[in-house]
Amino acid sequence: QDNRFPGIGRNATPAEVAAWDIDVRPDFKGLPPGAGSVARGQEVWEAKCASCHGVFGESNQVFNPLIGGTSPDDARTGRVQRLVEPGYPGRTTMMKLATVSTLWDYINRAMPWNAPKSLSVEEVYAVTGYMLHLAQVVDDKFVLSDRNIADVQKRMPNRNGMTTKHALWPGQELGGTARPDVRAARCMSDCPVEAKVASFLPDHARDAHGNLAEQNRPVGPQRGVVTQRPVAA
Amino acid sequence: QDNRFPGIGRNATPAEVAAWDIDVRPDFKGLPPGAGSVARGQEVWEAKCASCHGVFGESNQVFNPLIGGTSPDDARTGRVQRLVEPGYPGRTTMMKLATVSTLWDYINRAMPWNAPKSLSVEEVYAVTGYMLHLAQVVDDKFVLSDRNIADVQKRMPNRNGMTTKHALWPGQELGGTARPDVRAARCMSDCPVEAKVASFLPDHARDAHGNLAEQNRPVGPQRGVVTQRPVAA
Amino acid sequence: AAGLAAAPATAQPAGDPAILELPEHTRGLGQPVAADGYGKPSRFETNVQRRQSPGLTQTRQASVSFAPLQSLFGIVTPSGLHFERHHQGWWDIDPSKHRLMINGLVKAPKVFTIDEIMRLPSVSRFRFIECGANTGMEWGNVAVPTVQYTHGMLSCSEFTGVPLITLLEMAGVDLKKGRFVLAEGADGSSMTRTIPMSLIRSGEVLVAYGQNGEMLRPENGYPLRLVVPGIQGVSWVKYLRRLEVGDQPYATKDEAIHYLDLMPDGTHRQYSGIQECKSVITTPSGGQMLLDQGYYSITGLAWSGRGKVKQVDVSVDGGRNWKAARLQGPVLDKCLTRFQLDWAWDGKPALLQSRAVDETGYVQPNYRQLRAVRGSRSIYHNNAIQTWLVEASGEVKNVQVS
Amino acid sequence: AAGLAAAPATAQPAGDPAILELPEHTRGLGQPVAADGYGKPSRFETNVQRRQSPGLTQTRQASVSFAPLQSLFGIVTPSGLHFERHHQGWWDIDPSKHRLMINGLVKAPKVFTIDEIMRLPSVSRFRFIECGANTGMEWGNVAVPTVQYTHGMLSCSEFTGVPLITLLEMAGVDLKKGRFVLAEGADGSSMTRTIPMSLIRSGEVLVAYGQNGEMLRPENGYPLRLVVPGIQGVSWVKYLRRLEVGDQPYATKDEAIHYLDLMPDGTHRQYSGIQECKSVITTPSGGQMLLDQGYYSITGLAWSGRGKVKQVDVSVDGGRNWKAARLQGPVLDKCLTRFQLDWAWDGKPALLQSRAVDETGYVQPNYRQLRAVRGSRSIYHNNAIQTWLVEASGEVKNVQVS
Ligand code: HEC
Ligand code: HEC
Ligand SMILES: [Ca+2]
Ligand SMILES: [Ca+2]
Ligand SMILES: [Ca+2]
Ligand SMILES: [Ca+2]
Ligand SMILES: [Ca+2]
Ligand SMILES: [Ca+2]
Ligand SMILES: [Co+2]
Ligand SMILES: [Co+2]
Repeated sequence: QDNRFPGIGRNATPAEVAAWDIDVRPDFKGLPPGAGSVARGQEVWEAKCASCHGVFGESNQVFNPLIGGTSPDDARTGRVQRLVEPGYPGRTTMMKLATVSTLWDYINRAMPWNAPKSLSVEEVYAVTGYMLHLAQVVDDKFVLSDRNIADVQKRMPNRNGMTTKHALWPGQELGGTARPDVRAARCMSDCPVEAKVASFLPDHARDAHGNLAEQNRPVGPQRGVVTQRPVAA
Repeated sequence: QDNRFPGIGRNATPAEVAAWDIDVRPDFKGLPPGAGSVARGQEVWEAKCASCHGVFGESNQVFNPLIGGTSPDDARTGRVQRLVEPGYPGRTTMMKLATVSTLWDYINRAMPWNAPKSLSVEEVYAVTGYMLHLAQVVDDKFVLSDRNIADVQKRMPNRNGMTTKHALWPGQELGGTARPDVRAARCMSDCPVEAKVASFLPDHARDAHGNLAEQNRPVGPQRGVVTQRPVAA
Repeated sequence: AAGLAAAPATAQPAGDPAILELPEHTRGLGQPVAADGYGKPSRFETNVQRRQSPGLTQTRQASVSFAPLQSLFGIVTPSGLHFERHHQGWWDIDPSKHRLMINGLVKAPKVFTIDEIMRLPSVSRFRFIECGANTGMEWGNVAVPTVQYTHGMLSCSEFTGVPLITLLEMAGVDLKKGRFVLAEGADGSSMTRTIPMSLIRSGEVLVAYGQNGEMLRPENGYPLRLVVPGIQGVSWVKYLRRLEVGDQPYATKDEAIHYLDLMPDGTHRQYSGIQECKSVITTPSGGQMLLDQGYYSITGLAWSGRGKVKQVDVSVDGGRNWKAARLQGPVLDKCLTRFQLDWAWDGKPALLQSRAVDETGYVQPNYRQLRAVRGSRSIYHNNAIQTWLVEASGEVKNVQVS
Repeated sequence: AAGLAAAPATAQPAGDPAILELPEHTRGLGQPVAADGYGKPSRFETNVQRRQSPGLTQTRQASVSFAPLQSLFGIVTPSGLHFERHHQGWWDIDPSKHRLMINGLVKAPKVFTIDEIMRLPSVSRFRFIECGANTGMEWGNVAVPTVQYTHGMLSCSEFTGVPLITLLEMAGVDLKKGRFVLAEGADGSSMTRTIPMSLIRSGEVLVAYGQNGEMLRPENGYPLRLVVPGIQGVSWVKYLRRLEVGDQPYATKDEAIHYLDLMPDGTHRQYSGIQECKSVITTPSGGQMLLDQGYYSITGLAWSGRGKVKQVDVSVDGGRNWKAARLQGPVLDKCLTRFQLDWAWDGKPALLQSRAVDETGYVQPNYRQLRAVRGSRSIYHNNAIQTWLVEASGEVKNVQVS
């Protein structure tokens, strides 16, 4: 500690750090000891999660589906095959997720959405395990615990699906590249473009965002386009 | 006119310019022909002005007194003597005013305060004349008009009281000075000051601006001082 | 080619009644001072609002509202119109009960009150903030009609706060091992993001409480948020309660499930924070109607997460030919920069585009160039050149060109 | 030397309940996006208001409200807190019915609609505006308790508009004879002021419609006001309706009866527009109470109507010894500049002062230097060094020193 600012700030107590330091890292630093069965997880899920996410985590009522799109083969390779197929609609949470710690950490800190931080440690283990079971990563007898979670990590369907080989992280910490991936030139005239309209909003969608006339100032160099007219007109 | 911006702006019509170009300059450019007597001015004053400014222009109910502090001798010299006396309390409009055009222009554009631009040209002449009469610049038989106003200007008590010999006008148009009048130095240590408190607010005025605790954010490096306490305290 | 008729300013023989008949406000007494101790915009400005994009999100608490860029001037975003992005709703937190904790690889974990943080030496900086998902709806094709929805997850403010490095130093940070910092919020989502120590050491990451001269707005993290210049908005953790110094990144939900860039080969780019150089024309823009032919000042905004904007070029023929636009000063680091180009509209269809170049020499790509590398499924970090079609009718539409 | 007790952050044995007991907002779901299409400050910010000074004026329509400088950060003044000065009340004018006329020494008098003015090429500039009467109550002695009242007729915004010279050129201005421009408002007072053509020709005088990214606020002249950088606020005519080019100054009411500087010899300086270099410490400042001894960041604002601020010095011993303060960038022309100095308060009485120097080399004077030339009856253009006394109790008071 430096002493430039005497009297500002104080040391945190161990209990204070414990109350707030809840993050769980990919190497499971921060994970509290404990365990929960898939069966218990199903109870938690159906009582506290299914109303929003669907009985099988398939609902997109309040959010993208959590489960689906992964296969036992993905769990073997650690790459979700469907991510390669451009035709596959949408991506579930389980398709993207590489680190099981993320799931535990996030459920523990933020779910249920309307009552975050209300789950016990056992409930978090249990419901995390249940989600892994829905995603065919563990079987229905599984009891997820701090001692076997590292093994589960080795079966995460997309565990090998991430890369930091890009130039969008500002430092060298992640072994990325310094040179941006997309490289355009500053052409000033007769540039090689067709300049033909290739995509536009269909006419019937003109009013999908409401009456644009009401979304522009009624004075100025232009007006908003009237996309809705009174029924009488 | 230049043609960089075709279609933007249009010529004003003569009637439009006449409707808005109401200013009257010290050389009386802009003054419409017309006249009004002191007697008529008294009627206007008492009907439309005295309620705010007092029967003799002496009131400071809504504003500084308009009349007072000038003498027939000032009208001769064109310098208001009382402005030199530091002990004289306050300055009336007539003490400061160098240009009679200003009075005509301002009454015409802005008075009565709650009904500006409601006076006829004759009423403006008349009430201006009446104010000049209250200030002993013209007698009670006077009829102010566009033809004699230049003579009145020659009797304005403070007509020689203005200077533009200063550095607070940015251009050279008014023959001012380029060098600022107040010249301090950037002394950094052992500077020649006493550094004794010479003026402060008396304790009984602490709450004259309300409870300062309520005029400062309730969080931050400091608080507002509690200058008012509930009667019970 | 006149579309909607503007209020005609043409003179009747004698002149315009708006001039000849003096309005009430020229003939009366107006309202008093301090009628509003905290004032608000004119009643004629009610169209200028932040808005949701219908159907974009399933809830309004895990959602976004877009800033009305089509109606803004200069570079400062009025705080009342700053875009919003919440994951578990926003709160108006009592600052006297809020605390900031520093822990992890430090000599002693620390707790600060807001009083204490506001007592430390502060800096104020104009910075843009852009959501990593801004323009995300347009990766594949045109999806929304106006610049509010295409680019409105973008705002710019003068932020005031304490450099995070100061607080870390006060706790005795281990700068050798500690190469990452976890920032955590106090809301229900307790948003967490991994912040690069390299940026923190540069001094530009702020623990901010001020925004445009006043405290942060509740929607923007009152009383504390992290300011991470050049990095996507999700890292600017709101309701900031804790900072942990660590030796590994944290793979939090919003860096392991979202804010991942899906590449054509099915891999996801993780920890992709920088908002690369980008620009957009805001006037004229989609959903507007030009009132007349003749002179227009094409204007818009440019920015780069890597530093200053160096140049902006504007094309009115869909990218075939370009002219250098004027940049409005001051041109500041990781801040919005406004550009302008004179244009005489001849009433024929036109395809308006802007292209920004930053001080690193990076050139904003068009959709072909961007998709050639990244495909069209990424959601995040779409910084492609935007095209607005001005039709002969004067109507302006959002389009993408080949 | 602690005065008011701050909310204690001291740990009970286990710790602070604000940490140990998770607050509601950490355990619940917050409010939705776009709950306010145009947002407002936190409910904990209600003390931050513009205010009248009791007894200063006889009416509230010919009056002033002061900006709460003691609570502001950085250089931008939130538009809702911009100081007000009205002579006949303020109005919220329908912009579609507002017109701007140019007449006088021009080839053809012109009329513009707001649509047309907004179509012309615009510039945006950060500028301070200060009333010529700011600090006027303090010419003779201390009169008011806080910086809100001593210096609060001061604000700073990013203004957007058309350079007036452009409009004059469109009308075919006679720049040889036309050395003065009369600016006239559309309110009841139809405020008129003579504007120097030299400033207009420099391009910096704007016919502005934008302020901090949105339209001007009604209290500040919506839909049009003149921006006359460096010159006292009364010249920034609001509700601007007309500009007349002339060959003589106009001696309007507010340049022939008010905004005159009374000198000791009884003459009045007329047409004294420039706001000379000035500064003030805003934190800590009068009416505040320091909570504790120890480190403070002394901070305040400096500005000059003649250009950029070059240096600011701070004294804690009433002007005997000075230290150079840090200037917060960007340092802009005729714009507020924030300065800071580290200070460890030892609990003894201290006299805090700031002194600014501008790029012309002009040094802000102390009261003795100022009064030696101008006496103490001027009302206007008081740019003397301000002193705040920190008492041993922690209470800060407005004082003047010998
Ligand atoms: C009241 C509705 C609701 C309930 C109940 C609820 N969730 Fe959620 N859940 C959401 C919403 C909304 C989100 C998206 C939050 C965001 O955008 O950050 C979400 C996100 C998630 C995610 C992250 C998904 C992703 O792709 O980001 C997981 C995992 C999750 N919920 C699990 C659970 C579990 C387990 C429970 C029960 C213990 C639960 N949820 C209860 C609404 C709910
Ligand atoms: C309803 C109250 C009211 C009425 C009626 C009224 N005035 Fe005034 N007058 C004021 C106020 C208030 C001011 C100060 C305005 C300002 O601050 O710009 C003023 C200012 C003036 C001034 C300028 C004084 C100065 O020193 O600036 C003159 C001259 C004047 N009034 C003359 C008149 C005349 C002549 C009439 C009647 C035809 C009139 N007034 C009617 C309230 C009134
Ligand atoms: Ca302390
Ligand atoms: Ca941790
Ligand atoms: Ca439809
Ligand atoms: Ca036209
Ligand atoms: Ca005239
Ligand atoms: Ca009292
Ligand atoms: Co986002
Ligand atoms: Co003023």
